[in-house]
This record gives sequence, C-alpha cells and structure tokens, in this order.
Amino acid sequence: MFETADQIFVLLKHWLVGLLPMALQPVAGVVVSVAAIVCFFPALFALTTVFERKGLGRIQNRIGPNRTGPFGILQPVADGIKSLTKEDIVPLSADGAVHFLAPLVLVVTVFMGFAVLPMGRNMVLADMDAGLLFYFAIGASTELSVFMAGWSSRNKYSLMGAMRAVAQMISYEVALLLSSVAVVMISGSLSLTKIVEAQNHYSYGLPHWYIFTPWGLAGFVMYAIATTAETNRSPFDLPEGESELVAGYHTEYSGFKFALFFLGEYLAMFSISGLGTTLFLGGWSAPFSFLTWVPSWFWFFSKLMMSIFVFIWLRGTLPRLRQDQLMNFAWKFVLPMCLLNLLVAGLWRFMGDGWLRWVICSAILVAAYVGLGWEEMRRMHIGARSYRYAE
Amino acid sequence: MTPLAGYLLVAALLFAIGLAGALTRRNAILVLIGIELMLNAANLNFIAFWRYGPHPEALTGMMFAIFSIAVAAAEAAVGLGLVIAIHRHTHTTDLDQINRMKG
Amino acid sequence: MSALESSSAIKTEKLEGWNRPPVIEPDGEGELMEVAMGPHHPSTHGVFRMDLALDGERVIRLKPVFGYLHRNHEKLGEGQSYLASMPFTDRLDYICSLTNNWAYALAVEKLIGQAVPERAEYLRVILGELTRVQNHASSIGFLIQEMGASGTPLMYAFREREKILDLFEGLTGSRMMCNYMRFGGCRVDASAAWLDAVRKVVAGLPGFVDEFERFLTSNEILMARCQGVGILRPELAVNAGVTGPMLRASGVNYDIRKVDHYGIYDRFKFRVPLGDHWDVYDRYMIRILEMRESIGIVEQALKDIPGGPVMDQKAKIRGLRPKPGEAYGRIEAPKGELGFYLQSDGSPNPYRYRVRPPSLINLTILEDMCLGQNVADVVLIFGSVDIVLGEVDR
Amino acid sequence: MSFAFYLIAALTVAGGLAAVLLKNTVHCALALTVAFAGLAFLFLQLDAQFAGFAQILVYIGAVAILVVFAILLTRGSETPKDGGIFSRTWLAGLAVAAAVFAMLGWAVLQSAPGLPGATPEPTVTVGDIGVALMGRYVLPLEIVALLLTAALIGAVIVAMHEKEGGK
Amino acid sequence: MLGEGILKGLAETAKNFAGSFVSAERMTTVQYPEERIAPVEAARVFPFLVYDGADWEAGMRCVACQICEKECPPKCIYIEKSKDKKPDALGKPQFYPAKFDIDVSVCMSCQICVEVCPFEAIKMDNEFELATDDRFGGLLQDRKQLAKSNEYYHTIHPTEAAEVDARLAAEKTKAAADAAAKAARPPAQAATPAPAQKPAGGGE
Repeated sequence: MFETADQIFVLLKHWLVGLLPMALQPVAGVVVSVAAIVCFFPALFALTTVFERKGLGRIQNRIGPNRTGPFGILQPVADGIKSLTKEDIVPLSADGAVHFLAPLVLVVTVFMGFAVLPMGRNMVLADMDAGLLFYFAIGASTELSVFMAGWSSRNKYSLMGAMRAVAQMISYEVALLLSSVAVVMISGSLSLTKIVEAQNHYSYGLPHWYIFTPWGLAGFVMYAIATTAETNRSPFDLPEGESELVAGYHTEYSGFKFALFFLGEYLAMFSISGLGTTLFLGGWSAPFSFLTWVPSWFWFFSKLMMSIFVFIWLRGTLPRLRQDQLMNFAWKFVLPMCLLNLLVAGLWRFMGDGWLRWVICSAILVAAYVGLGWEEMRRMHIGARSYRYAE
Repeated sequence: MTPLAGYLLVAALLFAIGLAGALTRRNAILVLIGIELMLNAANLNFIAFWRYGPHPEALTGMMFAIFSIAVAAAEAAVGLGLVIAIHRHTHTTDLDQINRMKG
Repeated sequence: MSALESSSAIKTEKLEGWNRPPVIEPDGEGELMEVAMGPHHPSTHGVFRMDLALDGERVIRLKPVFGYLHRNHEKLGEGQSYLASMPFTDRLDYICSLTNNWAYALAVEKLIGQAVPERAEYLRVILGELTRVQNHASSIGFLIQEMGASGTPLMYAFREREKILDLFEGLTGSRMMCNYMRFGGCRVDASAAWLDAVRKVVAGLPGFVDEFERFLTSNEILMARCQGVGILRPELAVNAGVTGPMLRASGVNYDIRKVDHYGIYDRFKFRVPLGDHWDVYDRYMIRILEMRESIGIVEQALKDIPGGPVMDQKAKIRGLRPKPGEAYGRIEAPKGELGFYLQSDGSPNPYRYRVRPPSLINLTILEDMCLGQNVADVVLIFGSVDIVLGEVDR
Repeated sequence: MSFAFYLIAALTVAGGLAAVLLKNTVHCALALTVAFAGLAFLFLQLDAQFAGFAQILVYIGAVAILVVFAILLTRGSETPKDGGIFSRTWLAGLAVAAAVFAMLGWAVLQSAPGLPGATPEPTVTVGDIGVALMGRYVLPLEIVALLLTAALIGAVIVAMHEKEGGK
Repeated sequence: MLGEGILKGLAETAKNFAGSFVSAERMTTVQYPEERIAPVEAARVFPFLVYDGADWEAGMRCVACQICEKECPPKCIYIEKSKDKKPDALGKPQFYPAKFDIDVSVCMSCQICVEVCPFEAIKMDNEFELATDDRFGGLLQDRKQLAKSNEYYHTIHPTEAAEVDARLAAEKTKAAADAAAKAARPPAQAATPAPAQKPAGGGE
C-alpha cells in the first residue's frame, strides 16, 4: 500500500507506456517522463508566483493578491492571459533573431537540468553516471541566453544587466561547483541517485544527511549563497535591479517572451533548489526513520518548497549588493570558504568515526568563517557607528 | 562508409573550416575562434578513434581529449587576454593593422 | 572645522576646498557610455532626469535636469490672495504639507505682525514634529527600497505613516493636503479625544523605530552599500546651501529650530544628532535619530499643551492687505530649511512670492556626491537626499 | 550511420561555417557555441559522456562567454569600415584550407574500407576515468593543473590595466 | 560577526510574517470596496450647498454673493447671480444663484469656500466616490446636484452642524428682534445685517 503510493508515478508511467506497442515503448517512456516534467514544473511555477506574492505580502504586512479566484489562486491564470495577449514588442534596432532565441534557449537549457534530478525513489528521467557534471554543464550554458537577451536588445540598461549577470553567474558558478565537490568527495559518485542513496540511512532515527555534518553545513551555506546569486535572486538580483537598471537584460522584452524569461528564472530556481536538496538535504529521503512510509516524492517536493520559501524570505528582507561588492564577496569570501571546506571534507573522510573529527572540523570552519568575515568587514570598511549630539 | 570514416570526415571538414577562418579573417578574435574549431576537430578525432579503436578500456583517446579541452581553455584565456591587451595598446583588433612587434 | 561646530558662527568665507567639482578622469580606454537616467526611470521619485556619462559603471559626469513637474507655484502665488496660496503650499512637498503650511503662515504672520495663540503654537509643534517623523520614516523607506529591498522597509514605514496620517485626517479633514494653518493660528481646534489619539500613536512610535533599527541598521549589506558612499564634505555642504538632515549628516550643527528660535521650540528639550562620516549611512542614521528626538518633542508638547483659542480673534483671514514691506519666514522642515519670502505692495496679492525649497537646493549638490561612484550608488545617493519633485520643480 | 549523426554533423558544420563567415562578430561567437554544442552531442554519440559534458562545461560555459566578453571589451562587434571582414590575403588562406581538406578527405576515404566497423559499446564509467586520471595519468593531470594556474595568472596579468606610471 | 545583522533582519521579517496572521496591529489592510472605514467627522472632499426645509430651490441659503467664487484658489466655482430676489430663511428678499457650478476635476478640497462663506451656505461633503466615465458634463456639478439638505449636513458633520444651527438661530432671533424694533421705529437702516466674523472658518 505505502509502496504503491511511493511508486505511484512510476507505476502510472509503466501502465501508460504498456498500452503502446512494444517497439514504441522505449521512446514513449522518455516522452511521458519529459511531458510530466514539462507540465508539472510550469504549474509549480504558476503556484509559486502566487505563493511568493502572498508571502512577500505577509512579510510586508499586506494581504497579497486575493481577488482572482478563491484566495487569489487564479492570479497566475490572469497573469498568463495578460502576458499572452500583450503586444510583443521588439525594438527597431534590436537583433531580431537573437532577441527571439534568447528566452527559448533559457527555458530549454533550464528544462534540461531536471533530467538528472531524482524526484523520488526510481523517479529520475536519466540516471546518468555523470549526472552532476551534466547538471553543471547545462547550468553553465544558461549564461549565454542571458547574454543574448541583453546584447540583442540594443539597450544600455539591458547590456549592463547582461554583463553583470554573466560576470556574476560565472563567479558564483565556481563556488557552486566547489561546494558540491565536497559532497562528491564523500559520497564518491557523480551520480545523483547514488548521492541520495548514500544519505538514505538512519541512526537513532535520524538521517545521515550531509547537512548534519560540519562540512555539509558549511557547504550548504556556501551552496545556498551561490544559488541565490546564480538564479539572480535578492540580495544578488543586480542584473535586474529595478532601481538602477530598470529591468536589466529583459528590459526590452514584453508579452510572452517576458513570461518565458520569468518562467526560466523560476525553473532555474526549482532545479537548483532540487539539486541542493539532493546534495545536502538527503533528496527524497524522509527526515525521520519512522516517517519512511510517506511517499518519497512528497519529501523531495516539500524540501523544494521549503527552499523556495527561504528564497522568498530573503527577498523580503535584504537590500541588494553592489556589483564590486558582489564580486569581492564571491572571490574573497565564498571561494576561500569553499576551498577550505574541501579540505575539511577530506579530513572528515580520513579521520574515521568519533567525536574528534566533529570538533576539529567544526573548529576549523568556524574559525575560518569568523576570520574571513572579519576580514571582509574590515576590507569594506563597515561597522556599527555611534553618533554625537549637539545640545 | 563505416561510422568512424564519417566522424573523421566531419572532423576534417571542421578542421578545414577552422583553418580557413584563422587564415582569412581580419579580426584577431575570429582567428582565435578558427583555432578553437581546429582544436575541437582534433578532439573529435581522438574520441572517434578511442571509440572505434581496439582498446577503448585503455581510455587513451578519451584522456587525450580531456587534456586537450583543459589546455584549450588555457589557450583561449591567454589568447583573449592578449587580444585585449593589444586592443588597449593599438585600439584595434584588425590583424592587417597589427603588423609590428613594436607598439 | 571647529568653527562649523557652533551653529551661530558659520563662516563661509574662510572655508577651503570649494571650487568646481573634482573632475574625474576615466581610467579605462574606450569611450564613455552616455546614459539618460530618467525621466522615466523607476527610482527618480517622479519625473527627473540625470544625464550620466559612465566609464564602465563609474560615474564621470552627471547632469541633473529639473523642471518636468514645473507648476508655476510662485507666479500663481503672486496672482491671488494670501489665503488662496495656503492650499497650494500643501502641494509643494506633498509628504509634509503641514510644515509647508507652517512656513507660509509664519512668513505672512511676520509680514502683518500677527501673534499666534499659545495653544495654536503647541498644535503646530505637535503636527510639525509628527510630520517630521512620517517624512523621515518614508524617506528611509524609499532609500532602502532604492537599495533593492523589495519594499519591505517601505511598507513598515508606511504602516506607521498611515497612523500619523489618520491623526492628520482626524484634525484637519485631509490626510495629505492638510491646509490647516492660518495667519494667526490654526483652522480648527483639537478635541481632547484627538489629543488622546495622538498620545496613543506617539506611545507606539518608539517601538516602530526600534523595529526598523533591528531590521536594518546593523544589516551588513546596508552598511556595505551606504558606508563611505556619497560623501558630502561639510565645507561643500555649507557653501552649497544644503540644509536639514543632509547638512547635519555632514557634521554641521545647524538646526533652524535651535538657531532661529521660531515658534516655541525654546521650551522643549531636544538634541541635534550629527554625523561624522558624511556619507549615506550617516544620512540614514541622522533621520532615525531625529525621529526619536521628534517623538520626544511631541511627548513634551502633549504634556503641557494649554487650553484657549487656536485662532487670534482679531486675525483677519480674508481680504488681507498687508502694509508695503517684506518678510521671510523659515522653519526647519523635515527636508531642510523651508523659507517663504513675501513682498507686499499693499494690495491683496503679494507683489513677490518666493519659496526657498530645501529639496531643490539639497539636490544641486548631487553631481559632487556622485562623481567617481558606481552607477548603482547614484540612485542611493539620490535617495539619501530625500527630495519630493513637487518641491524641486514647484 | 544513423540519422541523428547526419543531423548533428550538419548542425556542427553549419555552426562552424557561420562562425567564420558571419559579419557580426557576436553572431560569430554565438554560431561558435552551436558548433561546440554539436561537437558535444557527437561526443555523446560516441559514448564519451564525460568528454561531452566537459565539452559543454568548458567550451559553452567558459570559452564562448570569454570570447563574447573579449568581443565586447574590444568593441569588435562593429564591423570595420574600411574593406571587408576578410584579410587581404584571404584567397591564399582559402586555398591552403581547401588543400588541407582535400588531403585529409582523400586520406580518410582511401583508408575507409580498412577502418574498423561497428564495435560493441565500451563500458567506461566516470569512476574508471577518475581512477585513470589519478593513476596512470596523474603526472599529466598535475602538469595540466600547473598549466591552468599559470595560464590563469598569465591571462590576468596580460589583460590587467597598465598602471599610469608604467607607460 | 558577518551575517549577524542579516540574521537579525530575517528574524524581524519572520516576526512580521507570522504576526500578519494574528495581529490586527500589523495587518492594517482594509479591503476597500467590501470593507470601509467610516469617514472621520472632519473629512472634507467636495462642497455642497445647504438648503433648509423640503424644497431645495426655495430653501437654499446661498445668496450668490460670489465671495467663494472669488476666493476659490483653483477657481473652480462659477456663479451667476439671479435677476430677481426671493425671501431667504429670515424672510428677507435676497438674490439667489441662477447658476452655481463646481468643477469636480478642478476642485482641490481645500475648504476655503466654506471658511469664507458668511451665510453658512456651502459646506464640505465627505462623499468621496465621485468618479465618472463622463469626461465633460459629469465632472461639472450644477446647483441641483450640489444642493443637499441641512439634515444631511447634520448626519455627516453633527458637531459642526449643531454649532452652525445655533449660530443661525441666534441670528434669526436677533433679526426677529431687530425686525420687531424696526416695526416699532421708522425704517432707516440697511436691510442686510453685516455678517458676524466667524471664528476660524466655522470649524468645531
């Protein structure tokens, strides 16, 4: 019974594919899985836009959208209709072909990232041996679409936004890769299903997720920072910083193409959160051993939505960094921390069990964090101030 | 035609295109693009020979390709750095005009 | 510097360092990028344009272009009676209409030699300081909004501002366009219930300021963005005529409430916070500290507000014909020195009517603060000036 | 030879041709990425998963972006006003390239009958590659690492702004 | 330590997020068309003309003195004085406005017309939903649309209206006394009594 619930999507797929003649079955299996991903995640995106707007509203003591449908749940439908019926404006001097291709390239590359994410037990489209490498290869090519969008618009704000975006994404991709490498070192595999399997066992009812180790926690924090930057979310949303650059690289996009960019950004957020979940939060494994009867896909998507909520929370709280500070932070704080974390992960691997490795690894990381943080604050000349009064 | 011959022909074509680009374009960056294409054509040869060679498990061709990719990345970085430095100095990337070693 | 410390002895002639803004040389090769920021730009607070010349993202030149919102306020004032100008002053700086009313009323009272009853003075102080609180709250909200904070600080600021606007509405009948003060007092008296409502709101304000400070003051991103950015040297500030929180953030002790002794400010105890680093963060913090001081003033005023009329019985509102002469009334408006200059030739209309708008004069120094900064800092520095374009363009 | 091979090969060659022929240099760079992507797919066709992903990661993710940046930094996207986009000696270059292709093609076609046909798919995992890199090929790996570090530092120094006094 | 301020800020927003579900102090939104805040007594939006009795035309207090037209800062009032006279509330013959138009789109709700009116004839309404899809005629309210009864005035501004009524009643009794005195004495003085200077524009 629980087994069926866990595997319901897999069984459903097999049943659907089984209806077809034998020769078509391998192709049909892929098509069904791809169709499921292509339908499900945009729906999740639609839901998330309401979720985000309502969440931001609550953080700001507002109600948020509540006029379209019950509790505003139909808001994305209204938004979708609006963006579909809007005029598609292409600037006269824009590079038409590139301008047209950019959103498509973004959405396609982002969708490809979902192929290797294990969304539940046996629920992965392509269980590749080098899944993580595939993910990063695909992730690296999204930068190109951003550049295409900004460059082809022939708008100064767009170009500045695109250059910022590309520079930022390249810088933080290094951190993203390095923080994931620690996981690869410990689990000994680039395959995401194997990484989840490595975390899916329990002692005293608690799971062996990588986040519950010193190097895992540090890696997760660095991964989260890099993720926020990689998806251009606040506080790293400079490429589209509306107060400076109007809308950055999608300033000159309207209608459906703009909606595609919007979709691409959120999909990137989902896939990268899904990867973070897989790497550090145990993927689809349950948080307690007595909860393993709950379907695995439920855990995966709850963890995903938790990450999305953190994104929204951060967006509702933090102001935006400046370009040079962002770069400094990437290269002078996040990167050294990631490299050190690799070292600590190696130590962890070879120190064997026992409390000693906990103490030593934690101590190294905390000391490094405090030291680097202090150095960062000193370099930026920031600190609390006191003020004097004239009577 | 065997598959290997097909891959080799594609590689030869790409190599020739890259060579033609490198030899005929005026823009220094496009010359670099041509060189990258040639390198990639060579990589394709390595991979194809590895795949259809007698000992794929020895990984020789694959390793060569991987190292070649790494070296090409270094080459691109240094090459483009040089182009930028030259551009700063001479304000052009036109190779017909950059014809002196002395600035 | 020490000469600048004592407010009464600002000596402008001896100051050094005032010449043309330092010309920044582009350090890269290649030509500059010209960007027109505005008039349709999300963070220019209305219709305002900055013509920027950028080297990469560094500002090399900045030319502010004013006047998109020109409404001919001064010439209108010369064409109509003294009373009819009063509602128009609301629309200058539409965030703080009450202080605009006050400054104008003060100018006319000086022109005709009109005394103001005690209770009206207290009401003016209460309303003026509440205006300052809500102006500073929304201005730092906008400032952080321009830093990209998705509107949360702004919403918190507006949540508190709404409470103060409710008070204004309860007394004057309108939330923003108060049109409340008259020559010789105030239009209507405040009921005891209204004063109680003020007490309740004022009791809640320190909590709001604390929340705001916990929320953002020690935020590393805010500090990184604001500290050391947009430095305005005190000499330059004094010479450019900058006033208000901008000037005090530049470390100059100059508060018209203390200097000019207008109204009844001598009776209240309050301090003037000063900045030592002259940057955007100082401007942010000075506003927060001034909010705290203002809350203190309102509390004191509420404690000993006397009874009595709010309007001088002999005061004439309609058909005012001042004797020929001139007067300049100025107050410490939330944005700086707001002054009205009136010249009468004995007719029912002023012969000359001139506003000294703090927003405009504080904005003239924008280029000097922005040169050499990042383009992202321009909006920040612009926000830290705290302008309302209705007042800039008049 | 499968249909997919012809499609991808055509795409790759078209991308390569566009990369050297187009007028606008940014278009050239974008066409180059198409060629790179096509090559990556050819690698995947050849069951070289790791090399294919490395190709995408390095060439599309890094080299193409680098090229684009260089083009924008040198304002190379503006086509030269004087003369065409090809150098004065373009005819000689084309002739050399054609000759090289003719020779290579002839060689391939000559030896084509002797080339091995379809062989079973090699079972090489990423683990095997890792073991090989850390085992037999550890010295080249270290050398490449050194080279990359040197290239990184070198590129930074070359492209770094010259100090005012240095001129 | 780096990140301390950020964490503090996050705690603050989390508090507000949770608080918005439970505390009315935080969640201050009023969902306008369904929920409404009762307008405060002092609210002023758009002027109306007060009339006494049941017939708006006969009971209109306005005597077309045109002071408000002159004093209106944006000049949105247009009055045409009548040729004939008709008796006012005190029974005295007065002019009346043959035309009294106010342009909604120009009026800026400053209440100066109310303050300067010596006859308590024009007051501020608190009806604020004045939008119309008519670009021309709908934005110009004529005297019929502007006329509202004294009872209505009492419902929207009770305190102020009571004061006004008391003042008018005093004037009326004074006028009656004057009339009685005048009846006793031969007529000598001007008909209209000079309006008393109102304190502070008729407020409170």
